[in-house]
Amino acid sequence: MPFNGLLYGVVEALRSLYRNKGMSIASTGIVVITLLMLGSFMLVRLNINHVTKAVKEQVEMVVFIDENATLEERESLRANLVSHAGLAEVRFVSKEEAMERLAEIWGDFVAGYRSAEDNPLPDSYEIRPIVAENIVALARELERYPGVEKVQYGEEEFVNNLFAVLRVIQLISLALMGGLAILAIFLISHTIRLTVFIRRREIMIMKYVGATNWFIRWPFILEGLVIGSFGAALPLAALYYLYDASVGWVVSNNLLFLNLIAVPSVMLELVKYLVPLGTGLGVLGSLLSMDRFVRV
Amino acid sequence: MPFNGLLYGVVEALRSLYRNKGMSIASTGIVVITLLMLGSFMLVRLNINHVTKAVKEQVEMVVFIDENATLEERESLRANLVSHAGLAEVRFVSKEEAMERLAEIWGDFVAGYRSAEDNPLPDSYEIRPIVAENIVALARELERYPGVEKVQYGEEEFVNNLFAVLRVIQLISLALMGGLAILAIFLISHTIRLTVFIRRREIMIMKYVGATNWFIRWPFILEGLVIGSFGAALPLAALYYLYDASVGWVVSNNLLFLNLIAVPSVMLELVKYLVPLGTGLGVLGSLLSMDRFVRV
Amino acid sequence: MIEAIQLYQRYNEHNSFILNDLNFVINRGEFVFVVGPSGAGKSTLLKLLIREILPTRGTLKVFGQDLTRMPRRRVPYLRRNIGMVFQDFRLLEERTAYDNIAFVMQVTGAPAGEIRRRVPQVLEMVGLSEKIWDRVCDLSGGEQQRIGLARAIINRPAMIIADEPTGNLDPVTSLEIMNLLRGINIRGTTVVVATHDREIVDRFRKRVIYLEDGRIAGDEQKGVYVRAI
Amino acid sequence: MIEAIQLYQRYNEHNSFILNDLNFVINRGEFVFVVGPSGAGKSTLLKLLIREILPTRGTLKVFGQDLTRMPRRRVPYLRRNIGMVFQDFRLLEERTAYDNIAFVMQVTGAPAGEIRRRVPQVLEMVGLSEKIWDRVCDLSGGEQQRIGLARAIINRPAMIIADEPTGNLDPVTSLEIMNLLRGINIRGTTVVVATHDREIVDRFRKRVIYLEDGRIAGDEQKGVYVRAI
Ligand SMILES: Nc1ncnc2c1ncn2[C@@H]1O[C@H](COP(=O)(O)OP(=O)(O)OP(=O)(O)O)[C@@H](O)[C@H]1O
Ligand SMILES: Nc1ncnc2c1ncn2[C@@H]1O[C@H](COP(=O)(O)OP(=O)(O)OP(=O)(O)O)[C@@H](O)[C@H]1O
Ligand SMILES: [Mg+2]
Ligand SMILES: [Mg+2]
Repeated sequence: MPFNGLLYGVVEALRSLYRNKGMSIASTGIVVITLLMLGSFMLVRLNINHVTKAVKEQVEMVVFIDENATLEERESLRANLVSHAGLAEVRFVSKEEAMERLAEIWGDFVAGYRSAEDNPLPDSYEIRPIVAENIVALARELERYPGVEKVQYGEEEFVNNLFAVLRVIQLISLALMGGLAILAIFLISHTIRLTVFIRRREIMIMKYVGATNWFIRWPFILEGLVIGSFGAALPLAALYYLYDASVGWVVSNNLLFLNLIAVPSVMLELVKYLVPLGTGLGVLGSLLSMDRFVRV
Repeated sequence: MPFNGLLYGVVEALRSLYRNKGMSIASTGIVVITLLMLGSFMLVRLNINHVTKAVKEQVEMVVFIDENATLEERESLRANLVSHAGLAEVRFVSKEEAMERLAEIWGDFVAGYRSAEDNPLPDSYEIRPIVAENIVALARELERYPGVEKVQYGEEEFVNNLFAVLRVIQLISLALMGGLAILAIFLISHTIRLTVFIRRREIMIMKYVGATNWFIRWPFILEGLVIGSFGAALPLAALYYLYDASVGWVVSNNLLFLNLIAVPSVMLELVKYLVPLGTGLGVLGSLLSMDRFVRV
Repeated sequence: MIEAIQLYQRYNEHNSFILNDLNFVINRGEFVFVVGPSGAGKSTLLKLLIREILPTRGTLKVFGQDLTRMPRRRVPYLRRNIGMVFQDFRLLEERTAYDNIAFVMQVTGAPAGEIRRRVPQVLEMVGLSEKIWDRVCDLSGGEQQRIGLARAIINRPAMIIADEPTGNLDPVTSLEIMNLLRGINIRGTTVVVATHDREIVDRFRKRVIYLEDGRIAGDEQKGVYVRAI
Repeated sequence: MIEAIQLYQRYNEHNSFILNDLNFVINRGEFVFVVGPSGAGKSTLLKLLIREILPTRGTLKVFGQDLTRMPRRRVPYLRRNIGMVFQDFRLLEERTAYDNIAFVMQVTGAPAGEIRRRVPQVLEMVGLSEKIWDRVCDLSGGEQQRIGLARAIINRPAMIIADEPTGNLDPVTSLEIMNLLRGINIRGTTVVVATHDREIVDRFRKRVIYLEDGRIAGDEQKGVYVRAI
């Protein structure tokens, strides 16, 4: 297409957006709302993933050492644990430290049992597996080590339930997210399709007086691009301010345990998905839905 | 309108739906997808509310009784707690029962301390407030009762955090839900508006040959009704099967702690919102967007 | 039947008047041609008669009712008493010839049997019996124009207004169509026709209103296309 | 310029042929009227010439190219060499007269200055200088028809095809418009006009192709509207 055609397309696209103000605003509005929903949902989902990972990292177990274990047994146990490929963290907790903690919970009620001679608690290792879901198998394995009295990891049922819940939450949020993404694709392309349909007469007349397909498509593509870009930029800006404010609120209320992902990395993720979705669909939608009318 | 007109409207609506198959399917599709999203989100949100309530119901505190409390003090404490308006549940836990529980957690390590004489644990009441958020104030109040050694309610920080998290989750889900609802309203009415816009010529011609406004509107209203009804019925059916299957899955996997709401009461809630939203918007959308073209 | 008193019309403030101080009366049962060069204001005048537009100034009475004072909800009933053939046809393009014509009977709540009987009758009158189930967009220009005429006459309205009803017809068909209108006129229906068809006007020798530049330049009984000066 | 050999056309399998075994040649620089009753197939024939539709059977050559074999992407270039006036106008209703005419120059990549110079020129030629910034939907029927003609001639195409170009025009304007086409024809452009305007055909005495029921019923040099039997 010669330069004249390109320029004509730009002018024509802008004029057409202005001429069909109502439609342009409505289309952009649909894209904005759709991507806003999708984006805020992505924010939530990213943070759910983040929290899930954090929760899994906190899954620990305790290896209690047999009171009668020999020094060699203790030493080989320590070496085994430290070099174990499946463990992310290994920490020794002496019987004294354990009693301290008990006292912290039960207070003075166990005060009488704090001296070393009376202390009924064993020495132990607190360990954290790399893959939280492996905890049951790991416990079985470690229990068979010499010098190990018992391996405890919270209630087995509780741990399993926790994983199940996390799986369900992830599944649901993934499903909703996938649904929203499909909705977004469907809506944006359908909106553009209707827009083109309303102008089918115009398109056909252009063909009848000798316009090439690309000459007709080009302004529509630009229009789709403008609608898609605005439709992606506005929700991104809105989400940026919203999320930034949320993080600020969390920090100022000392709710740091909520553990939100930092603003820049989240926004990067959003930009990566929303911009191509908005502009890509705008352009592709125009192209595909035009084909029918351009074939005359 | 005479009977003939009513009948004409029904026939005309059905024929028009058939004639504009593509458009009818697309419009219904948009309504279906929108309501499907909204509905599944309502399902999730209803269950989040349900779980939140359940979690709050599990917020408890323990009132430890002073070892040296007199019988009268113990009696008046019991009476006070039982008749307290802010408490939902009051249960006495003897020092023996407390020791049993400790043994359950710490196993044999506390075995030596189980005899009544050695038991260092106090008698206590486990109580549950009606409004979980009142727990801190309640604790302050109960601490001042005679015969009370101490009131404990998990870590204050933890409880506060828990409430904060629940508040945040509810807030987010409410926001997403409200957003989706607005999206639904916007989309459905906009879709109908475009549908009417495409047929504006038809509407105006009808006016020029002497049709009254209601004669023209009536088939559109019926069309909106059909689109809206299908658009509500399909997602309801889909959600019914989906949710029923989820509940079945939860039951068969013994994940009863997930505590899903029973199928009928959830569906009732969905029907209450989705059907009016679908049909109402279909009809209202038709009416409002037609006004412009009917005024000739 | 129709009475215009100091009738002015312009489409917007900045333009000059399209119709300028029109005064005329058309009585029940008359047959009137409205002629004049392209852009003279013929269509604008006819549009005023069915209240498609409202006059800017002046009085326009149709069937004794002042259109400028007619409430909006009465307009459909006015239009049902006027059969109008539009210059740009205004047919439902995607619908069949049958649907287009049946529609104006459905509007008045005519019984289904009556509709099924009448529609083929009027299609026969305009010579399009064969095209009854064709979609309007599949018809030739002249065929579409005749569908428009069939639609205008089916309800036996008290007045027929035709804007350029033979513009897309050959002379033979034109004459047939105009004879059809004359026949309807003889049975008492008022007929107003805007036309450029010199042959027809000269042959019919009916009343002719000459519009020029929005003014009435002449109004002759038994007139011909070119105004006697 | 145009060569039709055993040309057949029908719109669908069930119907009879709309065009039936047409054979004719139109040479460069000719001026040809196509006449015939409403529904004879005139518009169908003209639509074939710009490849709006493809013939069912037979060969149709325009500018020496066989339209039945022309790849789809060549069609726009064919149409740029033909200025077509459509029976139903096919204007962009919501756009100005200027936009409608400028568009066909933009299509060919004409420089902006050239466009700004030419558009008022052709509007002047069809007598619509004043309406240059009016939207097409605000123009009278005859004015729209003349916009269509202006659009057809602006690119100085090798051939002009006009379907009923004077159907909405008064006799005086009709003659002006036809004289304009004759002037263009004299400078070498081939002109094909489908018309019902007996006055014009009889006055011009050009070649006339008579279509009746889809067949060529006559083809006369210096013909008149009614075929000599
Ligand atoms: N909606 C409108 N807005 C502005 N101007 C208009 C509008 N409709 C018509 N006009 C102008 O009013 C004038 C008269 O138009 P009208 O359609 O009445 O002419 P006409 O006599 O019917 O002509 P024709 O024989 O070509 O149909 C024309 O110059 C036209 O441009
Ligand atoms: N798309 C179509 N599908 C089916 N039939 C059609 C189609 N277009 C035209 N016809 C039929 O073909 C016949 C010829 O149509 P055409 O438009 O060529 O006539 P015409 O000679 O131009 O008539 P007019 O003078 O009324 O414009 C008509 O009977 C018409 O009904
Ligand atoms: Mg007119
Ligand atoms: Mg034709």
